[in-house]
Amino acid sequence: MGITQILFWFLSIAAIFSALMVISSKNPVHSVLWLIVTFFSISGHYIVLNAQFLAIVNVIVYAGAIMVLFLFVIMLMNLNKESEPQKHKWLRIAGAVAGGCLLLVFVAALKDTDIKHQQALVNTGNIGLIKNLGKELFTTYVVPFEISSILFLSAMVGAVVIGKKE
Amino acid sequence: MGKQLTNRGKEVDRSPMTFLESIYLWNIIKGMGITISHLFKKKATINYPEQKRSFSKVFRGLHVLNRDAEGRENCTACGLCAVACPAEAITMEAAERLPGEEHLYREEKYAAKYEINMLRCIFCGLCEEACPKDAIYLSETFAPANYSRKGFIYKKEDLVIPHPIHEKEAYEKARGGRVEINKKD
Amino acid sequence: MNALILSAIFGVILMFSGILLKQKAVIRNIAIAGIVLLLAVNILEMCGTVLFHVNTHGMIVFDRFALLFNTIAFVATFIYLILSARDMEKVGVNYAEYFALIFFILCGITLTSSFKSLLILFLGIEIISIPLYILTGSDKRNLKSNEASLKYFLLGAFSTGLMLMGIALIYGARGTFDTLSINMLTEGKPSLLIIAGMLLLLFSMSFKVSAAPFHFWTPDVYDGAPTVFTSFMATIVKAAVFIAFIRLFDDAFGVLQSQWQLFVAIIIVATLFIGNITAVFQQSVKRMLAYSSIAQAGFMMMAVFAMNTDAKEGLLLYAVAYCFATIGIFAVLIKMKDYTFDGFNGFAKQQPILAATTTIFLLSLAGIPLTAGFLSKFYMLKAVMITGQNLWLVIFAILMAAISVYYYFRVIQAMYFKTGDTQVVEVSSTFKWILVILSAVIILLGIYPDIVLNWLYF
Amino acid sequence: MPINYYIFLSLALFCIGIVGVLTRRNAIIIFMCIELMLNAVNLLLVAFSKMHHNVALLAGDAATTAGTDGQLFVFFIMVVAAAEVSVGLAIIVMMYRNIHSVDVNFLNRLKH
Amino acid sequence: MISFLLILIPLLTGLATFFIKNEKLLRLWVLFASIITLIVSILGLCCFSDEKYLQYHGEWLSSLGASFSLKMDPAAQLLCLLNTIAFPLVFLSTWNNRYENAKNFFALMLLAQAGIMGVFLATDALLFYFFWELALIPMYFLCSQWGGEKRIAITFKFFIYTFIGSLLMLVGILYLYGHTPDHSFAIESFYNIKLTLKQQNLVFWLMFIAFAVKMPIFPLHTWQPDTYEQAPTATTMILSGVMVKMGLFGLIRWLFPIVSSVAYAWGDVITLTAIIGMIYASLIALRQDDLKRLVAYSSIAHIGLLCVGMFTQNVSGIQGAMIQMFSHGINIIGLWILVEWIEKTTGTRKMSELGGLAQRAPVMTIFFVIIALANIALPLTNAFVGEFLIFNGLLGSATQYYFLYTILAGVCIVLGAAYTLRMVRKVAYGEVNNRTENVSDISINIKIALGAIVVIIFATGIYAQPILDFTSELTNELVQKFDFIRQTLQ
Amino acid sequence: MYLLSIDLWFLLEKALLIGGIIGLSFFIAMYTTYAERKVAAWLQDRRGPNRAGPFGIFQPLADGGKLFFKEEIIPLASNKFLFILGPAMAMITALVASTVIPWAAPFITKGGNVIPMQVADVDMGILLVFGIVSVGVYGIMIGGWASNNKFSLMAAIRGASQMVSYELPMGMALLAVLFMTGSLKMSEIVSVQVQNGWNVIYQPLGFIIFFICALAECNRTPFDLPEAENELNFGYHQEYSSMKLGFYLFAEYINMFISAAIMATVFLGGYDIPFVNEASWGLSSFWMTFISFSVLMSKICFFLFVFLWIRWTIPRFRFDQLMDLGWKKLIPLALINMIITAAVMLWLNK
Repeated sequence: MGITQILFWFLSIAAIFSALMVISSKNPVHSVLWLIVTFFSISGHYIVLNAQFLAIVNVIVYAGAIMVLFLFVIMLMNLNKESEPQKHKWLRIAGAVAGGCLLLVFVAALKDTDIKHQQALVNTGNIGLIKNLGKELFTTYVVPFEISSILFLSAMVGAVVIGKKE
Repeated sequence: MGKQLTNRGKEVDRSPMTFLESIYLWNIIKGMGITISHLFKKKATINYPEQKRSFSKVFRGLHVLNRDAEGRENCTACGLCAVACPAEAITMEAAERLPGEEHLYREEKYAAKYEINMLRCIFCGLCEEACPKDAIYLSETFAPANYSRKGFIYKKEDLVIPHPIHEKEAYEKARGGRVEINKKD
Repeated sequence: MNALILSAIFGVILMFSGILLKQKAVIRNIAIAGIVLLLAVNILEMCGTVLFHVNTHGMIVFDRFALLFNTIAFVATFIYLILSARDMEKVGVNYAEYFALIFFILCGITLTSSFKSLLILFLGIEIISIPLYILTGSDKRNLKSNEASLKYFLLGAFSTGLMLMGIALIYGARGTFDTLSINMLTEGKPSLLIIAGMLLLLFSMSFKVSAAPFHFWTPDVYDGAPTVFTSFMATIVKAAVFIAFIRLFDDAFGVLQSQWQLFVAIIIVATLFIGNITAVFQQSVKRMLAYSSIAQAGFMMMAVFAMNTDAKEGLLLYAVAYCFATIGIFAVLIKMKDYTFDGFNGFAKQQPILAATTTIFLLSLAGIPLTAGFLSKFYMLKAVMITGQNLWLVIFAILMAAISVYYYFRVIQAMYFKTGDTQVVEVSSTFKWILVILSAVIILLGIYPDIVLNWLYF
Repeated sequence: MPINYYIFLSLALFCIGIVGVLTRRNAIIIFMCIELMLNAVNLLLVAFSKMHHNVALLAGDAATTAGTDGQLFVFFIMVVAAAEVSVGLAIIVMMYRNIHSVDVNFLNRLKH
Repeated sequence: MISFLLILIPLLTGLATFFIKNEKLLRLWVLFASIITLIVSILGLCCFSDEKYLQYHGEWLSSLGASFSLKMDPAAQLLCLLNTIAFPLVFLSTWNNRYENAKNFFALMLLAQAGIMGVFLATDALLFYFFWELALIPMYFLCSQWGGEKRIAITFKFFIYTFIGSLLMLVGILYLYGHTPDHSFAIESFYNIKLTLKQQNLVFWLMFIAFAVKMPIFPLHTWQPDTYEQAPTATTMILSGVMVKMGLFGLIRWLFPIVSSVAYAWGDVITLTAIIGMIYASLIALRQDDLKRLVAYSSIAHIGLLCVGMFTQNVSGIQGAMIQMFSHGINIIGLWILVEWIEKTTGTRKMSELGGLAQRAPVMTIFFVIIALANIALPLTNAFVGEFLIFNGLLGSATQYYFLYTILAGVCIVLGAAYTLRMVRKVAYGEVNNRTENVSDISINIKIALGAIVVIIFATGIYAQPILDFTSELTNELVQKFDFIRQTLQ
Repeated sequence: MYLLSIDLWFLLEKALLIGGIIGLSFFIAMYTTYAERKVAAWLQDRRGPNRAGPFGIFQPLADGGKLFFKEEIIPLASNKFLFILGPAMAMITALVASTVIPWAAPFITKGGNVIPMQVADVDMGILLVFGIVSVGVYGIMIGGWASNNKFSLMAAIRGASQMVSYELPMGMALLAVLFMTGSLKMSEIVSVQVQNGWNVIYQPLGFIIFFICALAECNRTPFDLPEAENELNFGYHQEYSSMKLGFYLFAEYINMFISAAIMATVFLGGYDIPFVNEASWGLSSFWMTFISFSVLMSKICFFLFVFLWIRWTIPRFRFDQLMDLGWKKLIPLALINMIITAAVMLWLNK
């Protein structure tokens, strides 16, 4: 078991455990923090896959911006575990069972796909480097890139519309 | 008019900001220039316990009840100082000198009790001026800190200067530079 | 391409016009001018004049189908704006921003009608969705609007998640996002990955078009949103997503039709059933229209099911018929004080022209012949019929259409045959004229739809 | 690493996200679970991208850029997620201002 | 050309009517319009036997395989004539009636006429469906706006019934369209379709339900009495006089030629239901006190007979049915005119409250008796010809229970005579009561209308041969086709 | 450059480097506190601490000792775990950012091995710094929230919004530089500057923006809103005492140090000595490394001094002014700067 395997398993277990903690923590702030842990482990996976750019963007965008906003909002609202009413117990169990079943279905369906013998290249391969991605992004994908700016504009206008006091 | 210490006297400039002012950066740099210039100025502070500044000639410190050269108290409890005190900080009780006490008190009457409330005292020096006997004068020391308000009511024991003969060193120290003036009289 | 770029530019212009301009009329006129310009350049492009030459690397292809749909969407938006733009003032203070958002949505619509890459589909759908979340919640003091917005947002984001998972699985199987390449299967039975991905995409797209059983957000959202925006989102946007739907399943999964057809059929049946049956029990016209839009979605889904020339033509026609009629009804509905059926009592006495045009719109929605609604439904049925072996679906759809007559006619009955005091805001004569023209167009299309469809071929 | 591992890992994360959406009542947590789902998708895309890259390499094309599109897609997903979050949180805050709760059960009020 | 004109005139005049404000002018205008149509249709019947005048073909929805094709074959001509005769009669007889929003009322009437006309003329399935609905929609509005108290619910029931029926027909049409070799809606292509028995069964039921609702025959008739009762009488006249014929006509033109073998196979069952319906309707009619309902039920009984005639599928039966379609239309319009008049002058439709009108309104009574007798198919009246032929056909029909059927149908005729005469007795004879005391006789316009009806009744009753000749060719063609199929089946 | 290719020698080398940098960070941070007091005194015509040791140079040790031995108070109503996590995170994120800075010219051993004086010369270099900076908010937010005190919470929220807002213009200002260098690698950014001259010459506006943002990111005056005493008592670490407080304070100084180092690297040429070609001196590799290191340190010290200098010159902003400055002034300016740079670059490359 090489260091890559060890890292993989470590990060996977960390990701799944923290994801489970996200949905089971009573306190929303804890959920946020666990989610940050999840994001970091996913970033770790990216690094293992040598997708450096995505790894760092993941940290900046998700951990650094999105989750800060979440934390911000939760803190502003001062939500504690007391203030979050729980769903009915059976409802929660039903939800969990449904999700589990979904997972089972997925796994059963996809365990014998035609690509199951393929390997994902770890540690090597340079497509994840910023230079290659950048080149591709600003040549082939320049139109979607510009389009995403429209998306941002609309989100910006939207946030103003919603957030501005009248 | 010399250099003003504050800008209080200056009229406020309400003209609209120029472009240079409106970007602030220049003003900030000007301000920083001012502060950096202070880096090279002489320091206003001294290493206090080691170094001390001399008091001014007219500094008025803690009160002292004087003795004459033989060690007799000058105060006759005439009460003029108490009358003169604008803060009404001084109280006293007079007593007759008994036979055999001549070496203690210069006159027939003396202050049996003499108290100054240092919390009220404003160190104006009027008591000193009022005293006909040069019995009270303001020294060059501060009133030290104390834990209770009571501690600031200085009794006679606290105020009377040490004996010039028996405790010569302490006397000299307490006397400071002020006694010179006394001597002239 | 013309329309895509210009719509984005106009979105930005309108965004800033809110800061720079104070008069609402000017802003409104800019918006209307913008939509006219969009329409003009789009028609130019149909005639072969492309103003902006952009190499999209095959991700966006403006074929006739896309261009025609864009034209339809722009015309519908134009009508929508001249009918209802004034009423946006009542929603909130961000007047210019609403227009900006609408133009951004139009930009998304041009994308969803012309994508050849799943990436563009995803971006297009998001550009449509995000402004919609906001428009839904734009009536900030109204709790219903807030809740609708939140609900729409959470469920929309959830379905986006499903969609992305689908795209990821497809990417895993094919290694590309290009829809046409995805369709090129190697041999034998298709990979499980692609089937799973396709189903996830099917579910999420069904969600976006509010097909049952993914429809549950629709009534609440349509009901809660300010009526002006419900009008936009229930019509033009919905049609646009349908175009995306049919494009996706035609381009990317055409070969797999046998795999998904059953699912689509089930969705159609459920949608028609739930939409129509529930609409019958509504008391509010607005809510009824929400359910009816679900029901109409069921019909439009038949185009996806059949996936042949008739289906595509029919879907375009359906888009026109449905958009025009629904926009018209909503424009009238906005003027009403009371959204219940009883609110329409005696409407014909007070506003004969409004009542008459509304009747024509309702007849069109119900699919009564001589209206565009009939022909569009007819196209759908025909498209399914010629696939053969799906008679049961057609019969079911027909029965449901008959049920739909019940709730549409309730409005007509209230307007004409019942007496009451309808509270109506004063309407201008321009408004009436536009409604009359709109209903004339609907009838014209009901008699002679080729004036639209001929644009597809020449 | 075998691609199956990644598939199952991201499916597991995805399903955990779905379970969260189904079981929680706090709108913010639900939203977070949706973000978790998106991240699972991202991970899967990156793994697939590396897999396709590997396939192209094994096919003998040393200078291949196969798989780049997958990673770019992830980039776009992140972009969109960021935009979505800004809007979503604005909406949640707006609702909180009005009802002082982020409990999604309040949403049922719309059904009458 | 003629056929196109027949649709165009009522359509355009109808649309124009929406804009006429003056009441007097309005009535003159619609009467004028309807008479013009009548003249055109008579021209079409008598003067232009050349096909090129009777046919019309226009481009329409060619991408769908549809076209704007019209054709006047004899069956259609007869019904067009009925249609064009009916409307002037209706307008004339309701000359003095007051309607709110009269312009809308008459405009919708004319539009309905155009629709009905289109149904009779269309030779393109899609066009046929279009006109089918175009006839229905104005009727719906007419009934629910100007009808009786319970009009909204009742009319809606009527509408839903017919609409579901017509939608099923649409499915049938589409299904057939899917099987046409050249993907066309033209009737010729439909006639050329080769379907298996199973497919034929399907199409038969899909389309037959639509027609059956329209006629209506027994289990699907429940909308009819209520609607007739609640609708404004002018509309009721059109509904019962002309519109029900749409269903029967549909059988001849659209159903039998395409799926004749199953039509034949199901003939027994349908005949039986129709006869059951007849008996049932007649029995109910016997118990009715309300004039309108009585006429309505009598109509059900008559239509049942027509349906039976159609399904005999022999020359005699079908020809009888064709003539009877025409005759029944005329008769029942006459009855409605009278009922309307009675209701207006006495303020009631209840027979129990009426009586002695013969003393107060003798002219009316004469007309009443004649039309009532025509209704029970007394010889020398028009209905006799038709019913006789139908019975003849029934006896000669190929079903094994023909005798039973004939007897049952005969029972119905007897019952029909019973309730009709009961009606005449109750209304016209007996004591004059306070309701009928101050009644004066019918006005001139009604006299003209009823006079025309009576003329037609006798003319057809005495000399029906031209009509028989006229339709015989078509009927023979049809029957030959049936026979051919019957033989191939055996 | 693959992140996970690992061998033992490499590990040792990096471990040493990491240890060295952490030590250096602590040392600098400690003495920045001392310098802060000294500079403050000097600028105000005072003498500053001078009791502990000659010129008071043991003052930071004394301060540290005091913080260590003070009573540790954890508020009852607080969230214990998060209360402790807050300062820890602040400290960790402050330290991690130093990994990508090239501290000196590479050291070449006798055997010819090149040992870069940089923990990790990763491909996305400067982006990593951004990533870490953006995570740095959590320390403040968590600490402020966990204190369960409304002032702490307000300060934490202020701090977070301030840091999030100023990250934007900071990144955009940096982008203009990246246009010119064409790489995100810190080592390359430095080597480009060695060749072409310092970036501050080409990007004065970018530099100013970056500098202002760095002030805001470090919560330094005039942007020290999160700890504005007169409004928020003591800011987000109000409930903290003892070494946990020390961590917060320390983290601030380490942040200053790191941002000074980054500014020196990105804008002032890193370890480059201006106007001279040091390679021609023919010094041994050890000396070269040493000199370049000291050059960098002097640049850092200069920046640190400027930080302090500004603190004692400019008064604190109001919060709305702060946001105004960030969103309405700096971001447009940075954008303009970026666009102009891009245009010029395009024109030059044409």
